[in-house]
Amino acid sequence: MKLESIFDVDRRFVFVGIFLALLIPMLVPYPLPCKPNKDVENMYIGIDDAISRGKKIFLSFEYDPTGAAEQEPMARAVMRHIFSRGGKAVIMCKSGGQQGQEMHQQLLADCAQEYGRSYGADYCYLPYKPGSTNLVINLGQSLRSTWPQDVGGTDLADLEVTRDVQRLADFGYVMIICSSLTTVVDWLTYGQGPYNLNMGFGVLGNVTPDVANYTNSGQIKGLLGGLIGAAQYEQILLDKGINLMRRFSPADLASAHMVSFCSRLSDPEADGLGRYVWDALSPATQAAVRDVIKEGYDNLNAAAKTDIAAALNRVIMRTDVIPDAELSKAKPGHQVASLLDGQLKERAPQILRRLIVEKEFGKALVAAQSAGQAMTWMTPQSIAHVVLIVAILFGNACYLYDRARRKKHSQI
Amino acid sequence: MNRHPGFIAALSLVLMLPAARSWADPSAPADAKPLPGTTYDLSAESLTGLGLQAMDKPNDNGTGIMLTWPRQGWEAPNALYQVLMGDDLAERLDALVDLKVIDAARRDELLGQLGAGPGQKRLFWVQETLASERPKEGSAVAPPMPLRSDYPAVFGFKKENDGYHAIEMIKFKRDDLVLHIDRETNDETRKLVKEVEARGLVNQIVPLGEGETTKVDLKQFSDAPKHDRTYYFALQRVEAGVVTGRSEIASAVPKDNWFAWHKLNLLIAMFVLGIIIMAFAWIARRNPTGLFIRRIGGLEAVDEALGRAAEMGKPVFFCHGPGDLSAVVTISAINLLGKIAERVGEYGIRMKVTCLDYLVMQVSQEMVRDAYTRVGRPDAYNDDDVFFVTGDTFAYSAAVSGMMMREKAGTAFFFGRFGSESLLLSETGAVTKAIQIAGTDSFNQIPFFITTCDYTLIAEEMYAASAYLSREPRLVGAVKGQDVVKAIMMTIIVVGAVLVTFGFMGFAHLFWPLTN
Amino acid sequence: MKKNDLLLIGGFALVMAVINIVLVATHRLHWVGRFDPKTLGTMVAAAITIAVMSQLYKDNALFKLAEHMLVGSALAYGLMVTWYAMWVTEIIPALSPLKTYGWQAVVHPMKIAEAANKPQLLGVWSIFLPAVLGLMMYTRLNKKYAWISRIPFAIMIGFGVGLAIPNEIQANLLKQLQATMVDLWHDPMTHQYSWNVLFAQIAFVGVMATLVYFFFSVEHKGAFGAVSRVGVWFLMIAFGASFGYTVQGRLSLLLGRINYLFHDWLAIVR
Amino acid sequence: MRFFKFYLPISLAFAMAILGITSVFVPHHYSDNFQKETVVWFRVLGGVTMFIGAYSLLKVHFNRIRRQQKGWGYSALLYAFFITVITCAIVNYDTATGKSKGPLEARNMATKDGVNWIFNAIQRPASATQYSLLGFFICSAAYRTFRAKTVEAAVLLVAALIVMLGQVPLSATISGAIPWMSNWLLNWPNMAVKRAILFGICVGSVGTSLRVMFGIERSYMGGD
Repeated sequence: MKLESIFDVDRRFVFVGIFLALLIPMLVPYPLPCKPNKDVENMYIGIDDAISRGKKIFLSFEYDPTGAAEQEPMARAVMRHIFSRGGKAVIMCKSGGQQGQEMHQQLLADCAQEYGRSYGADYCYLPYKPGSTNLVINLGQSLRSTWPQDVGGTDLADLEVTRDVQRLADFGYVMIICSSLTTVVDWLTYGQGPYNLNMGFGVLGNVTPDVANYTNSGQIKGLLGGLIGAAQYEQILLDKGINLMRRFSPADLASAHMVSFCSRLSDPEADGLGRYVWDALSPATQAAVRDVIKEGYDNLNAAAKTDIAAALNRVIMRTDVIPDAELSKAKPGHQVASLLDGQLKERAPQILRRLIVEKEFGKALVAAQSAGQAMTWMTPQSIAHVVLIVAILFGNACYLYDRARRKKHSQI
Repeated sequence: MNRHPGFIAALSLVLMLPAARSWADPSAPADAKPLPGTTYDLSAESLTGLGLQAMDKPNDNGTGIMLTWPRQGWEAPNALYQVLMGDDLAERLDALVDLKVIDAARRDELLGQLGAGPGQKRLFWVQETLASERPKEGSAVAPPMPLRSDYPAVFGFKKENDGYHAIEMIKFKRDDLVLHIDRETNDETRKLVKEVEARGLVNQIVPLGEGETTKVDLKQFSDAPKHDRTYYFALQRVEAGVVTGRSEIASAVPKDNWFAWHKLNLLIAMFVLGIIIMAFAWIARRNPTGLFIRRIGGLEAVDEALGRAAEMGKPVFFCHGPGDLSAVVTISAINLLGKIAERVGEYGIRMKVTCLDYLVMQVSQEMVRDAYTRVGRPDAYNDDDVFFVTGDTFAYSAAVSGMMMREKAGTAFFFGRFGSESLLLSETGAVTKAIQIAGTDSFNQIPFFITTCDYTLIAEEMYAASAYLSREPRLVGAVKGQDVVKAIMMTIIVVGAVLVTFGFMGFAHLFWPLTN
Repeated sequence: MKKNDLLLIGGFALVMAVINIVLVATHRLHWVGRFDPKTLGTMVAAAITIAVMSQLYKDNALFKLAEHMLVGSALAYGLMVTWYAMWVTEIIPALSPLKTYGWQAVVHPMKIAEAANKPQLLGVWSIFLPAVLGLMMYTRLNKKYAWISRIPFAIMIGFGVGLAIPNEIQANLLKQLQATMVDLWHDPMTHQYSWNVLFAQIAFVGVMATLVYFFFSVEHKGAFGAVSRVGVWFLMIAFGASFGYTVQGRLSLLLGRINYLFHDWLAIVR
Repeated sequence: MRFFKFYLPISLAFAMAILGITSVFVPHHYSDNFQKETVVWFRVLGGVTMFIGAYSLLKVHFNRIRRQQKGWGYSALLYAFFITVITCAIVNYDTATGKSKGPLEARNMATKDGVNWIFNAIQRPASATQYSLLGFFICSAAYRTFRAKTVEAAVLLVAALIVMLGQVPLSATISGAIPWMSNWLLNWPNMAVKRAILFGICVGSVGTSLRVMFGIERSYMGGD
């Protein structure tokens, strides 16, 4: 009997095994600490340094939905870093990102939202443009002639964030999230080389070995290679205490969310309208709100209360910032509006505004929970890797044993 | 070893303490800007001889000028060089400096000055800040400024290049005075336009926009030097906001060049390579004896693999990767396809060729048809067997792996340039227990082919493959020529590395590419 | 066979419908208004994801369904992108001088192109000439006249090859020569022998040995064979490293899909 | 006829190759303009020939439907999706203005019409899932076929295991040496091989390019 034949199983069992090895740890999120390597640290330092010198950051998002699982966490970590430090960023989209523009803008809006940053003043998005090498060359010469307008059609000269930047060399750090070696080489040859820029890359795991000689030669200053790179970046952010939302535990945030909502409901200003808002909620949320009312805000400890107060402040502060254009986009709002009778219609904007605050706060809550998405994902990764390594080692042991036995057999 | 930036910077710190203090002082402006009202005084006393030289940038298309001047040992870390530029008489540079400090608040004032200004012609200026970065606290190294050694394509590898600054003027900011004026209706403005045009003070006159009133505007343009036109330059050094040096005026004419001399080594290398490879091909055709080509594992197995497919009556799959006809590996793959199709025709099996690029498909169709005809089986050819699947790689791999599963491929060939679809295809093939032979120069995908396929042609083996299969003297000769080229290269590398180790850079410099 | 396929597809659709109704009912998915294309999109996308994954079990009707949907829409999408990116934004506007200037645009193309501020140097001829070449390509579809298509092919490939020869030598030969001819005894930073120098020496040996492996006209025997064997080892190390890195990348993508199913759709994973 | 079928293409290829080489070495703005113009040409050529590939695929499936071959229903489905997307693309509806612009006006890529819905609901998840299946396949391949059958295979195996382990945060907890080793493999031996392969590829592709230029390699003409 050959020992190795136990490995001759149907490959579907292998598939199921991998699937479970990845899924189970995901159900029980347990982020493992990651030790950042030098390339990731270099990127952090590069960006941090640029921000502290008052320089702006230039980013190029060149990922689309297929590679998003690896590259979106990178983009998120870097954007959080920039926004939390009060940095300003210009983001563009090129060749590989054509199909991902929606995702990019969503991500930027989410991150800006988390840290209360606004479009135009703190960041802007330059939509997809065809061309690869030429685009890099043009950017080196002039940003505005390459992209006269941003995604919303505003002149770059009228945007606060782009007002005093002319070309690539005016930025303190340039980060490219892309998926092919050719793109990396293009950026290095026509962007980094001529202007001696601080340039970092976020690349897919399988491209990382290919760019090794560029980090070696110092052309690349900072590299996030695959999901682990993103995880390590998140680790640095965590270590530096930048991720403010992390200070709240998810439970705290949930209570803050609910308490703020209940206070709205019990608010005499909201009085009769509260009912309509209440009706617009899902039963699960209603139940949770009732719980908070019953359990009471007072059961929380002092530290949590301070945090909640701070969080509430942030929410309240943001109430007035929401532009009216946003109001029409809120879906639950439509429902409420349709429920309102004529007499109340004039007050509808206020309610809607509040609803958006709730929604946005909810989003921030979700964001806080997925703050370390890459780190959380590294746990299933680790487990799958270890399982695979053990399987390979065991399989080889069986194979070698079989071979030795066969040899012995044939000698006899 | 005449470059000690640390020492120079330390010395400069000591010598320039007053200036140095200003950047350590947080109240001082970070970037030194020329003081308003500074005029460029061209009297002889003010020239401290910065030694500015201007020249046409060699080896370009006539839109570049090089400026170079000697480096001073005592440059403070916050030294800033400004280049003034004009395309007219150099004497007028003084007026330029006046213009450049105009800010938005003075726009209206400017209109009043229009009539009173000096009668000069169109002029513009540029300001190039070379060392705008403030060094970190405590660092003794002066910030990097472009040196001649940064432009080996222009100045070569001479040692003294480190002693000169150099910048390339290919694009420069230009500030134009734009006069917005209603030139059609108003008699008075028409008169003004005439006068302004005659004096040539304003660079541009544009008709008024909606709701605009007559005004003078300062607009920034970026511009490239135009060929065969004289440009004048002057240079001033500003340290901590104070002008500490000025140069004489230099001029240059950008010229179109007919040969890029910095690519001479490339041209020679190209000729040497080409002559060796073609000579060997030629000799081999004349004298096709004694041509040896080493065994290439994967290709030995082609016959065996096809034989087994024939035995089992299963179809053969040939997959082109997503590479197009411009990729050399695709051309090699098409050649291999021709050779394989011949044997497929002999065995009388069915071969499916799946393509991701329609031009590749067309060529493959003819290749297969000709191969079948050559072995006397033109009837075996069916246009639908060599087909384009889709241009999307994942749709392609889904479709092809589906086909391989359904039709139980007996043998699969993966030749060409591959991306991530390599594993999807070859793993599917491994499950159908097909004999698989792969060949690609896509470095990333080779490990997957090695683990899942029976044989893999690694990178260059792929190029040699068609020579190996056909044994055509010309091809085999070319392979031999390529080996000779590699041997020469290895010799150059060893000699070069040894010389570099002992400190002789000259030999290595012969082979350095001078541009990106 | 056919019936089984239909049953499978119908059953799958039914199961998906039930799951989705449950999800909406339990407020894990939010259905807004009478018709919510976005939520419907999430549901369909989840179904497609499962259908494509079902090929892991075996080739089946569901996978074929998803595959043909993908191929059909990807083909049309590709055509659409090329149309709007090429024809609408480049080719048709470049022909606009024909409308404004009539025959003048054909007779004096360069003058008109300059006046109309078009990026094409030859004016409308910049479109006509390649369009004629492109139409010649279509002769491939007819066996008798297929030879005509050799002309555009020759032009395209000839020019590509001409550009490739010097650029390849520049980028892959001279550049790499420069990078390989390094000081093999002194560290560039400290000017002393160091660990990095040892590594650089190892890399140097690796380059040489790998190059030896790619000699085709010499038999790999004796000392030559031994060196080429070292080359193979280096190759294998590099491929191993590449493999290891890719495992990580691919698993991340898989995690992305699992996250889609269990977070975005089923809302089980938080 | 032989002139048109054989000598003309070959001499055109040679002439174009010479022009291509010249344009690299001549920096004059004439050669600059020539390069710019050829870029336009090849783009237009791509635009004009875009239907050839679609024609080929649609023909295969059309034949399948006409002959009612096995699985022709799927081909019909392919046609259905193709026609739906093409129709939506031709209608070119713009949600921002609420108008159909027709195929001759630029398309607003953010518009939410049928194309966009099919792209997001079908094309995107299907291709992303197809990509992600690589995760399964790579593991299965590693599990079943990764054996140290020869010394070379053993070297590959050990390198892959070290790098795989070095890629997860767990390894740093076991020993700092593992990530270091994985980085070392990446930065030195991997780099050396990269370089050597690039040399080889360069010489090989220059050889092939020369053969094409001088008409020895004529596979692009589809054989004689």
